[in-house]
Amino acid sequence: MSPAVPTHPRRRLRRLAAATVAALTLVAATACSSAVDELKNTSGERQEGGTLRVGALQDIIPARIFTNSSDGTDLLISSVYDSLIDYPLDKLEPKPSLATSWELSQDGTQLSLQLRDDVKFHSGRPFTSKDVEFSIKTWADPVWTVQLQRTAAAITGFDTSDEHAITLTFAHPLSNIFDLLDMLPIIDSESIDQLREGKAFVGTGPFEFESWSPGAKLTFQRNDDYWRGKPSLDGIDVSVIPDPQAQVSQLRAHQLDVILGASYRDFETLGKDDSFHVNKWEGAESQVYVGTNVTNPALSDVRVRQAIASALDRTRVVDEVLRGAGVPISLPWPGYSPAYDEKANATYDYDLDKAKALVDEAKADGVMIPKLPLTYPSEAPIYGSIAQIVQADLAKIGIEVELDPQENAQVVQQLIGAKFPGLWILRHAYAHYTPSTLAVSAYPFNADHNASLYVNPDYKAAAEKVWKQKAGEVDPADYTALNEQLLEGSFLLEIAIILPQNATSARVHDLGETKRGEPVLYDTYLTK
Amino acid sequence: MLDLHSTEAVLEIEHLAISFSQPRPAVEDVSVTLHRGEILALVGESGSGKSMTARAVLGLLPPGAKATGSIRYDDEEILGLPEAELNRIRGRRIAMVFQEPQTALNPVRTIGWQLREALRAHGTPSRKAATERAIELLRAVEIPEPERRLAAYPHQLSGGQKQRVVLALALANEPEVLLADEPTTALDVTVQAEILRLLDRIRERTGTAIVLITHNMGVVAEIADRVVVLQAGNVVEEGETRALFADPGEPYTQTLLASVLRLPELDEPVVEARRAQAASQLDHRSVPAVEFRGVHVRYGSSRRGRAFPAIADVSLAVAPGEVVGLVGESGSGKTTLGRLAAGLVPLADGQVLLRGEDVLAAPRSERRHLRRGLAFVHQDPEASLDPRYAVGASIREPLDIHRVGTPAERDARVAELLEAVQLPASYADRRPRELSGGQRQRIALARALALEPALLVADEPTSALDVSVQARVLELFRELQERMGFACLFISHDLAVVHQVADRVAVLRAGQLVEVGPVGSVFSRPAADYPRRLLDAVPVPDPARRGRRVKELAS
Amino acid sequence: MTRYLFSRLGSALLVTVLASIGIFALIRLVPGDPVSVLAGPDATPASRAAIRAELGLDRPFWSQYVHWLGDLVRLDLGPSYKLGGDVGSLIADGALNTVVLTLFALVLASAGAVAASTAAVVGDKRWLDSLLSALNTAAVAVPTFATALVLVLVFAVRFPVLPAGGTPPGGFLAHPDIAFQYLLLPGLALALPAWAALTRFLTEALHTELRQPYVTTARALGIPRRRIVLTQALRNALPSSITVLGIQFGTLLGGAILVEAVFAWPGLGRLVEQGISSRDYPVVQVLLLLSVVVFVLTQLATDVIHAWLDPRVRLDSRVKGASR
Amino acid sequence: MTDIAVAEPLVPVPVGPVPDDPAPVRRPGLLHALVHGRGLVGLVLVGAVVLLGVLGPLLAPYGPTEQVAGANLLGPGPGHWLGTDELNRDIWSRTLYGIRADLVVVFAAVPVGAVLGVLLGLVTSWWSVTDVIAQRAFDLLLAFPALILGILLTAFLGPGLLTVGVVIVALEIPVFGRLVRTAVRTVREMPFVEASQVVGAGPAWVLRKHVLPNSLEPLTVQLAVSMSVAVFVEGAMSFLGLGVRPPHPSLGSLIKDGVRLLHDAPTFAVGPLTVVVALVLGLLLISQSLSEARRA
Repeated sequence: MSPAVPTHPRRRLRRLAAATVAALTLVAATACSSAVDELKNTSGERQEGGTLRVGALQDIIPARIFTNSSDGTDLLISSVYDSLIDYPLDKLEPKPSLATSWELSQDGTQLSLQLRDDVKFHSGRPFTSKDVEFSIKTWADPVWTVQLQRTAAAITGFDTSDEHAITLTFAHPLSNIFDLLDMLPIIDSESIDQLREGKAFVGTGPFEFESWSPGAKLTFQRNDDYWRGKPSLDGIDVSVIPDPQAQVSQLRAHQLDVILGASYRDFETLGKDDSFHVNKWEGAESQVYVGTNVTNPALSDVRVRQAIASALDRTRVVDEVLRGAGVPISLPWPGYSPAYDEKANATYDYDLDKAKALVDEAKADGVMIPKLPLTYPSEAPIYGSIAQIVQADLAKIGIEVELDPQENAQVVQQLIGAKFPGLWILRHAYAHYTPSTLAVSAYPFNADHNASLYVNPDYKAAAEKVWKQKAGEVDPADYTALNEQLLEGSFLLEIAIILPQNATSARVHDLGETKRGEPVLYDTYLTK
Repeated sequence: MLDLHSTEAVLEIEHLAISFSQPRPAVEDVSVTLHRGEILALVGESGSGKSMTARAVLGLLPPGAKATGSIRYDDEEILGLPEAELNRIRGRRIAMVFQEPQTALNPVRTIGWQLREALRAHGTPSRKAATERAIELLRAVEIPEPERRLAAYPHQLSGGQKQRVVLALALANEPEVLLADEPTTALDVTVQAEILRLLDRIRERTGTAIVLITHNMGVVAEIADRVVVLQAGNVVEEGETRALFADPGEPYTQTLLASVLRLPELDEPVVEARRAQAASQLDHRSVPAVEFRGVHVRYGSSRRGRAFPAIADVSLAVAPGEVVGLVGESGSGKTTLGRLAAGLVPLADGQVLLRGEDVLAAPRSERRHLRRGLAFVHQDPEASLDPRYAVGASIREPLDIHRVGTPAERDARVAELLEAVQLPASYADRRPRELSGGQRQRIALARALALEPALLVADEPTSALDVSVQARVLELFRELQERMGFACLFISHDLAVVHQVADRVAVLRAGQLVEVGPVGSVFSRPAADYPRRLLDAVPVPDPARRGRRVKELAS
Repeated sequence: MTRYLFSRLGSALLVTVLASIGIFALIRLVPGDPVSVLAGPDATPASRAAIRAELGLDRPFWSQYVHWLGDLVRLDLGPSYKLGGDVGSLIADGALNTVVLTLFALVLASAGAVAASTAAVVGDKRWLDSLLSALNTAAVAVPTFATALVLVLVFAVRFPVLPAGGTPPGGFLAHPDIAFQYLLLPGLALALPAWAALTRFLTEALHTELRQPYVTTARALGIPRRRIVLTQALRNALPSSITVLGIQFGTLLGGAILVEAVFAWPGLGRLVEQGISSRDYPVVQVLLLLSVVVFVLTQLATDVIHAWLDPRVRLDSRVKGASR
Repeated sequence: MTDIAVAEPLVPVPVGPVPDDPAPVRRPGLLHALVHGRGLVGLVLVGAVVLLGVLGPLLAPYGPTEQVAGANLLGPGPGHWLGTDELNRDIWSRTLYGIRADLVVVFAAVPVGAVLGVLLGLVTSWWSVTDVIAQRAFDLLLAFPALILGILLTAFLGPGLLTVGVVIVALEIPVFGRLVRTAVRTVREMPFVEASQVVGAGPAWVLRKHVLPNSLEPLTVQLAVSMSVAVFVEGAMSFLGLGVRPPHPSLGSLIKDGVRLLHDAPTFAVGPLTVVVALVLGLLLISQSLSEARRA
């Protein structure tokens, strides 16, 4: 009634609406600092410093930090820690790192190493021979479940009287001692408890650990006092992104500079795009294989196993699944391995006729081949694809296969307990190191007790023989013997070597890789 | 009083027709003129189009309805005005009051808010001014402590008070015309009387013309100046109230008036006509069909000590073949007592004897047998039959439950029962929704009688029906009762209905038995005060007696 | 009201306790030994025994359960077996991300639903109804992961205007505008089905309210339709909508698993998936219990809000409470 | 009463005029809603998908797992209408067979869950003690978001179509249990139930004769909704790798594969996604039209 009254409800509503619109506009306006307007074109000019944004598939697990169990861990180890020696990617020749020189005793049971005297931990404490002893003993402790634990435990004596030199004594000659020293990071004894809790990772490496939010993020900053000279990057931000698809999207959206875990096909596609680089790292290989339980009545006949080996279309797997980032193999060894034998490696080339003949022969002898279960981890798509190719291949030679995808946890449990009912598909590693490392450490190969339940005194003898020889002086004939045993037994049917890959945007340069399969960011720089 | 209204027309409805997509139009041809300051009654049964006519005035027809003709307010055509124009008239010039005060108010807003909102709709008074006016309005509709009531929510008020608030809302912007659509139908008689008096006083005070839409001839006789009788969308007859009641011209009006049940005059000599003879034949010494012995019923969880008594210490017996009417206002416990007899509510204390046997003390199998002698007819014809079954199946159900006879025999019995309730046997295949309310109530009755019960509990069986239908159903009931001789607890709020069918009547109030006695004597010379007040409040369908009653009520 | 609250709280607590026993037992029945997973393929029996003892898995079931309860009460959840870090902080971080995302989606969905349904009801236009109904059905009929992927492809890869995923680098509070951009796509993908459900329900509820006699009363008083919808019908439709909102909150949490996967959003969904597949008992137990607690609390909250919004419940019980 | 002037026939009335007011019109049934407007569109969509699934083996040019040599990730073309996948299989054929997998889940698991839920709900909700227990149990089941339940159950059963089915059954039991409980609560208060209880009907009679028939309509609506949810659950579980076992296709696993290869073969996901949307849309439209018809 009186026009002076201000609170007409409709007007009040309008005012509220107007305020909301204004607020939203404000948000939009302040959003000029867009989350994605990173540089989309590179000028090619080198940029000083800068933070590298990395996408990793899996997070670190502090209690399992020495097990190569995730790409996040790999990045942490190579960035924060140094090892005593380094293998170059393509050879098994130790190169100096924290150790400047070394000498192996005649009988191969003693190793003396000279250590650098200008190295400090991130905590400021100088690096000494005691730290080497501590690191090796840590690895020998079963709690850390290090895969080379047996090798580390075989080191029985430590002479640390000189701060900058150490002499190690072995229980027996260790042909793979340098493998151990390449893999073993030198850790700080004072902060071991914090390491276990994930609160501190103290090493001597090019980057210092800064923070970790589990399941999400890891950050590192540059170590200005690094003994090789300070790295070019200011720091590293690692985002944990378990979905490969999402990693690629974020790389394409310029939210990430480096991705470690895209799918093979994505790497292939990215490789064709000039805005990205895709790296295939030869020298840090792993192997995908078909395992057989030799106690399964059908698989106990070696002819059936050999038939399966001949029926595997390895080239197709490499071409269509691995998109060329692999090599078809019959034996695990890569080309530079001392055990590599080109002719033996071609033993089981794709030959359906031969395979069919073998199966028919076995069947004629009364071997019943029922539907065989083929177990594989359901999480990674590569296993599923390979399994389906294997299934199709085996169908052609009259072996029916039932796919049995299981969770990784259960697959691993069956691997350990040797409980696979028939066939399985998994990966193994270590063939790119000294062959004995594979033969005595890798679970599927362990001559004493393996997942295939394959027991053969000849095989066992051949494996032991290559292990207990002096490093670097193993008789090549012994490797030939081992290869013969592997091919003859055919309990583990190799499919292909897999090359690790990663992709970067075009502004990332000089990304490296260790033989352990870890990205090396020391030399890496960005361009504008 | 009559000089208050002039012959000047304030609202003129001419040749109004309203149609839906249905074949039959809701309103066919209605012309009504309302004069300033008069109370005009629009009378008719359901489907007569009386409510639609009123709604059409304010443009409140349901979606899909088309109205043609003319509605003029103050010589301005208002039919078909756009919504915004109508909003200027609604509430300000013409206001409307609806039947259900329970739902006519917004349950989540306070009374004060709703009154202020009504005031705001026509001008924007300050909150303070609006509050003052709201208090004034509440005072005008005679609500005590209006200042405190502003903060109350509708559910905190009684039904009568709610209807007063609805009236206050309608009167907020001083309209010249008030359309009151069955404003008292949902209320107890005593409250109804108060609201009617209030309407009359408002008219006297403000000169507002009132259109009273009702089916209740008693209400019409009580306050209307003129009456318009509608049937099936047409005006049947129109006239001054007294003249129309005294000498209805059209057969329909005659039927309507004849269907109205009348109560005897208070303090007149007791006329125990047919009832008395029937009652004398009853054998009161035999075992009663049902007997309540000091029964108590409590609602709410007694475990947590929050129970309130619905029935307190009631003792009552119904002889075989006797019809006992249970009357009382809402909350009196009459329905609860009926449900108790039917075993539908738990007994807190006391005993219920069916044919002399304590139901609850009886063993399970015996209880089932006792139940066979029981039947229940519900108030709501909509819900009393399972919509999924043909009515024949519903009638058969009691026979099926007790596996009486062969299926063929049961079907024969269904036909027999349909015949008994005067419906063709072919109706057995119909679904409840294909029947009218009265037909459904007949079916419910047939089902109740399927097992030839010794006791029928009828809970307001006719309250949802139109007067003429009600009359026919009551007649049927009476007939069946006489023929089959079942005892009956007949629950009703309508004293005239009870007077019509019952031998004895029990008056309940707040869970307690106030008076029991033969219908004739209780209705003519009630011993207690409460039945007298109840009877007083019933509007008498006779305008000639209006003056006397108003005087009585005023005293 | 207080009495009502207490009785609801009691049953909520009972459900939670029963659920905790059920979950604890269930998790131990899941095939696959966490020790094997942790120790890896090359572990010796000695190292496996060491891990088993370290994790307390060598103790009997009830002892483990009681220990766990004690830890829960002290909010000291111990270290995670596999994922690393303290279970408490692991879940707290994940929960923060999930809750922010879910709440954002909830706000988007409910604000959008209120806007859309009131617009449709007030406008009362056929074309608007049809448009909304079509949008609505589309939002329900396209799977969440498909919407999410399309959003990424369009707004992050093809036209890179919004982030493709991940959480804002500096946290949610450092730069609210950046955080908003990060939240927009996953929030939208998550909100769409909930928006559709809420809009449908609210529109229906508003239409139902508009058929109520009190609306006729208001219309007969000359109050405009828009004002009736906004001040009366909406207010009456709210309590039941709150219940639907509560149900939608649960659905959102479920959908968050998918959306988190697509948008690389480090939340609880990812934790659940990883936790179960790696047999990380401590994490999974708490997560499952958490989802029960969230569900129970949501129900409790909706009941309480429902009661509080409805004066018939609110005042009635207060009167009863006072009379005692 | 004798003075009532209205003539009312006292003998059985022949067909035609009956006592009291005019007979109301018959309400169009639920079936009517299905063959008109929205319901018809829904029925056609669902029908088309079902037809494709049923006729799948006849229409598919290749086997569902047949690997066509050299046909690696081809785009849509005359030989392969929807292209081929990364294992050289014809996507059109796989989609047809994938529909069958989903149909099994939708038309077997949902009804099983519905029947179990309805029975449990019916039996438990009559007595307050069992009612409380059942409702708490339903609460508990509902407390887990569908996917968490799926992940958990997969941990026990391993991935596979059966697991998806079990998850859907587990999801639907509480949904239908609660729905029926509401129906029981409402219907048992109805006057017609009271009327039969008064004459001696027991719980079994009332549940069977009144509650169940009267809750069929809301159950039908819920069934359609649940079926659409089931399609989603299958899709989401397959998306997370918990669905059908390879090499067998389901719509969800096809979408998952397609989504993985979205950059290389953007058309891959289109076919299966269209089918899923059509199926869900169809079911939703059916449920909408049914519930509208119910309310009318």
